[in-house]
Amino acid sequence: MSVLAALDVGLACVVFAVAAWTVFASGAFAATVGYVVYGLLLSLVWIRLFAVDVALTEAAIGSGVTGVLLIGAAARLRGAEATPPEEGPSGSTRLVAACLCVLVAAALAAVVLLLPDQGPTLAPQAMERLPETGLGNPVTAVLIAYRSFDTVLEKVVLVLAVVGVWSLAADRYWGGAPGEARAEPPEPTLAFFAQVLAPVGILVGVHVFWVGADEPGGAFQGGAILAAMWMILMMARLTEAPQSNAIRLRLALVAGPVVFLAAGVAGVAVAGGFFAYPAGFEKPVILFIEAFMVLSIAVTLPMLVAGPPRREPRR
Amino acid sequence: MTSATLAGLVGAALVGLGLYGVIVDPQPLRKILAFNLIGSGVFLVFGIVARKGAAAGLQSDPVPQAMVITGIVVAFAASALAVALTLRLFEQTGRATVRPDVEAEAPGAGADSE
Amino acid sequence: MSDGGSVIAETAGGSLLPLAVLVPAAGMLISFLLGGRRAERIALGLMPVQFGVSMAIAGFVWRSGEPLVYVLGGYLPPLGIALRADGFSAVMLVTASLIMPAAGLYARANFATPPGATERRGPLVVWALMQAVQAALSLIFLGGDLFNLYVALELLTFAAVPLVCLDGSPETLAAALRYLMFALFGALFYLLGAALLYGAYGTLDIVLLSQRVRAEPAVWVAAGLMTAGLLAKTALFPLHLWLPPAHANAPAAASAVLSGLVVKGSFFLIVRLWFNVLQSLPTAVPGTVLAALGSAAILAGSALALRQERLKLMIAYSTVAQIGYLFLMFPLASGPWAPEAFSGGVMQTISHAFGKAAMFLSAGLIAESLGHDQIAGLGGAGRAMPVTFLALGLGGLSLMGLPPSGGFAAKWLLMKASIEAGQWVWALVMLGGGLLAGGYLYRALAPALSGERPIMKRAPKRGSEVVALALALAAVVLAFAPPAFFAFLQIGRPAASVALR
Amino acid sequence: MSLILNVFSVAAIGAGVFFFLAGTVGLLRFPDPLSRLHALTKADNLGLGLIVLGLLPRTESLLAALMLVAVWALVQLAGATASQLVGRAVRRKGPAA
Repeated sequence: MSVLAALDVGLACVVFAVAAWTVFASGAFAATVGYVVYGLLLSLVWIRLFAVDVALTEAAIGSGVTGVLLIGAAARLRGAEATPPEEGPSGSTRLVAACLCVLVAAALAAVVLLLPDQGPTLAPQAMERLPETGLGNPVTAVLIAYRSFDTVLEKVVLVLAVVGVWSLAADRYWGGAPGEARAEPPEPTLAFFAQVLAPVGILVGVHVFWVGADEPGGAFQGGAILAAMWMILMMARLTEAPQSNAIRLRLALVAGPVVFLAAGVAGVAVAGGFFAYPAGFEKPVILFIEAFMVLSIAVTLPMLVAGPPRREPRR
Repeated sequence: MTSATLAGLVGAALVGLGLYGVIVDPQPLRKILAFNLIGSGVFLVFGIVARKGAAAGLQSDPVPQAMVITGIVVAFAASALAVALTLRLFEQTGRATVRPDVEAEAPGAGADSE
Repeated sequence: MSDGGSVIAETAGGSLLPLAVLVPAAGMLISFLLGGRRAERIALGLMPVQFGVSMAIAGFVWRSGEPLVYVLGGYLPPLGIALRADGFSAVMLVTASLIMPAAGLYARANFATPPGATERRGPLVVWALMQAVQAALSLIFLGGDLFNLYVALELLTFAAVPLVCLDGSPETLAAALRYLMFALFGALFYLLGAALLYGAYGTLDIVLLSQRVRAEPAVWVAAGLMTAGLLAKTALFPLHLWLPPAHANAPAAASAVLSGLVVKGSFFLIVRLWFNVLQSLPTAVPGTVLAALGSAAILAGSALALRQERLKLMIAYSTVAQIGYLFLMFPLASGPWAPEAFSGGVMQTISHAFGKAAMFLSAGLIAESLGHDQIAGLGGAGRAMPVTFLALGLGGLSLMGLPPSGGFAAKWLLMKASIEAGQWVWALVMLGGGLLAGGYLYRALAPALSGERPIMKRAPKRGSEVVALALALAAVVLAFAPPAFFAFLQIGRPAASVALR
Repeated sequence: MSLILNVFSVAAIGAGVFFFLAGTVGLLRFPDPLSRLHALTKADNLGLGLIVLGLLPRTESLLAALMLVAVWALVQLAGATASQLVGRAVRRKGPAA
């Protein structure tokens, strides 16, 4: 037990040290790499908190996909690296900011220490109603049944984010594909890697989604893995990024929230209320909705990483 | 001190650290990183709340866990939008900063664009 | 009122509540899917539906005299999520469902897609995001769960930020990025407070929390974090820096929505937080702090508005000032004058929404017609485009608090309450703010009415002028709100506990 | 039997951890990118391999054991690809990069 405690303390220190590195490192690129490491370490903390679903999400999205996004941005911003020193705030501003931040952190730490060891919980209620959802994983039940309204709106947020990112395109590129057209040939090593990895990754992604009904995993984590596979295929240029005006792309982007919304409204007719599931058919309906959510996540995340359209549309 | 409380203290420290980065660092990309630090600190606070709600045979209250999963996805979407804005700004101006004194007072601005 | 008892499952008309969110959300998704001209048709076609749903909700609240409740999926809080509509929610819903179509009709002039044309960037983004703003606002007004409201806040951010930088110029991009940063800060701190509340009480349902919350350290820290976050999103002084460039450089229709409605969303949540969730806390000190910041906002915002050279920036700074008035209701929240103060605050919220939307639309018309919006170059423009300037002036009445206007009714109620409460200083601030508002409006309007002949690029569009004027008239008509309207605003206001303080 | 397996697990995992440690030290201390890569791939390859080997006797099902081996194989694949790409970038831009 004490070994574990020592490991916990060590992990906490390393997490904090790497986080400090991302704030204080001199180069933006180095800081970004530090952030990716930080995200992976953080998923270990989540495992120590017995939140495996969160650990998977943090590793796949918080560290993985976000990492690709930020490293790509850092690489493109390298020209802006040399920020003149006078742009930074003055020493006194830094001091005031530091005091403020220490104050906030201290207040928060005090509250954390004051929280009772056995806190209030909804775990019993969540377990009590778990059988009627037909699911075995209570986290999935919260996401897709008890608090499905949060989840469906969060899917809408993802679609909005795509609209927002695309809105930054130049007018002439609207409808075109994201990413610049590149002339150099694809990297053979990367292409080989993608060819070998993608089938395995797709299998893993579908597996993580499928077991998510009863074990740690689910639509977000599985979808993120599928998204990563698509991103690798695009990076290896085995497949082209789709045009942003392609109806099939848009269909895939909105399928998750639209099917979820439609099922929620259909609940009025078949189950007596918005977002209620018909008795006896809960699990198949939930898996049906989740399948579309996986599709949408798998398409949305790469589109958000790819950025606004940067090529003229082919008509 | 339990490992949950420890994680909570790390969360508190991360919020402070991230807030410092957000206020002090002039580069938007570094600010985005710092926002993500605050975000993960907030999620860790949810995490200890979940862990302290272990009951009914569960090691951790599933409701805050689900909220964190939702939060991580939203945080990614926010990062994506912020990165896209930063890159577009950099493309157009060759610099990337959101200094408050660079006021938007371009001549002729204000008319609707098409 | 559901204060005393446990959670109510559903009231008559409750099933309208999810519709108010789902209709615009589905509209946004379908608009994005189909794209082009169909996006515009869907957006405009659903606006009357939204108005109908909002009016029906208001009707049910009116008839029952009680808040409407709907529990989603049959999962009662604390496990599940409830939506609730009280008088304030209903009024805000109706306000939003009136201003959105006005902005939509105005936007049609600039963002129409001709038949047969391929999809263009501006129109698709505008029509999709306008519906998203509507969905986010509906959820904010109806949400009964603090985490669900976090999702609503993020929804609002993602809908509003891209509207700011629609023209893609560097200054709007910088403004949008700064807006996004403040919004992210706000949402994260709000979420952090919610985490602490869940840790202390095991629920995020507003009614359940309001029964359980006690004055203890975790609650104070949570309240401080959430309020700070929401203030950043509401742009209360000194966290207002992002607002003027963002609101002043967006397309006029978007500015009207951003300034009139979007900042009211996070303000609404501050009211929810302090009047509902934290109703059992002593509010004298935090209320005074909020009102002091509000006073500073009134004076600083008005003074800055006086110094602006561009009309749209002046109007944006006046938003900073008018937001300040909203916070004067907080120190007056307990005592016999509380209903008056609450009505005044709500009245200020809606009259500013109408008045400011009218002013931004007018300013947009002026900028289009003259090719610029420099105040120094407005000479004689009032004669060339009288309807536009009439809308601008009538909207301005509310800012100054002159009768007849909703702004007058609001400031009168707030002033009465603060005098009854013996808190004179707020009344003085309001008088000063009104004088300053008169100053900056005079500075813009007086030269416009001179005999100069302005150089007009083109005449303002008649339809757009009518829209702006209708909004301005709505702000005026609010002055004649009957007592029954104020009684309606009080429905669901947790008054029972106020007497305990 | 279980004692032998436990000793085997501890020994294999201990050796794996040692390789990770050595690889990390190499990553930090070696002078140029190529030798750093060398250190890193040792950690990936041998370190992770030994840890997986040590964990194999402790798995509850054949599927779990297969998954562990798959993790190792995928890391091999990713590590080899990444080293190739980094190596090529070094050659293109010169060792100073």
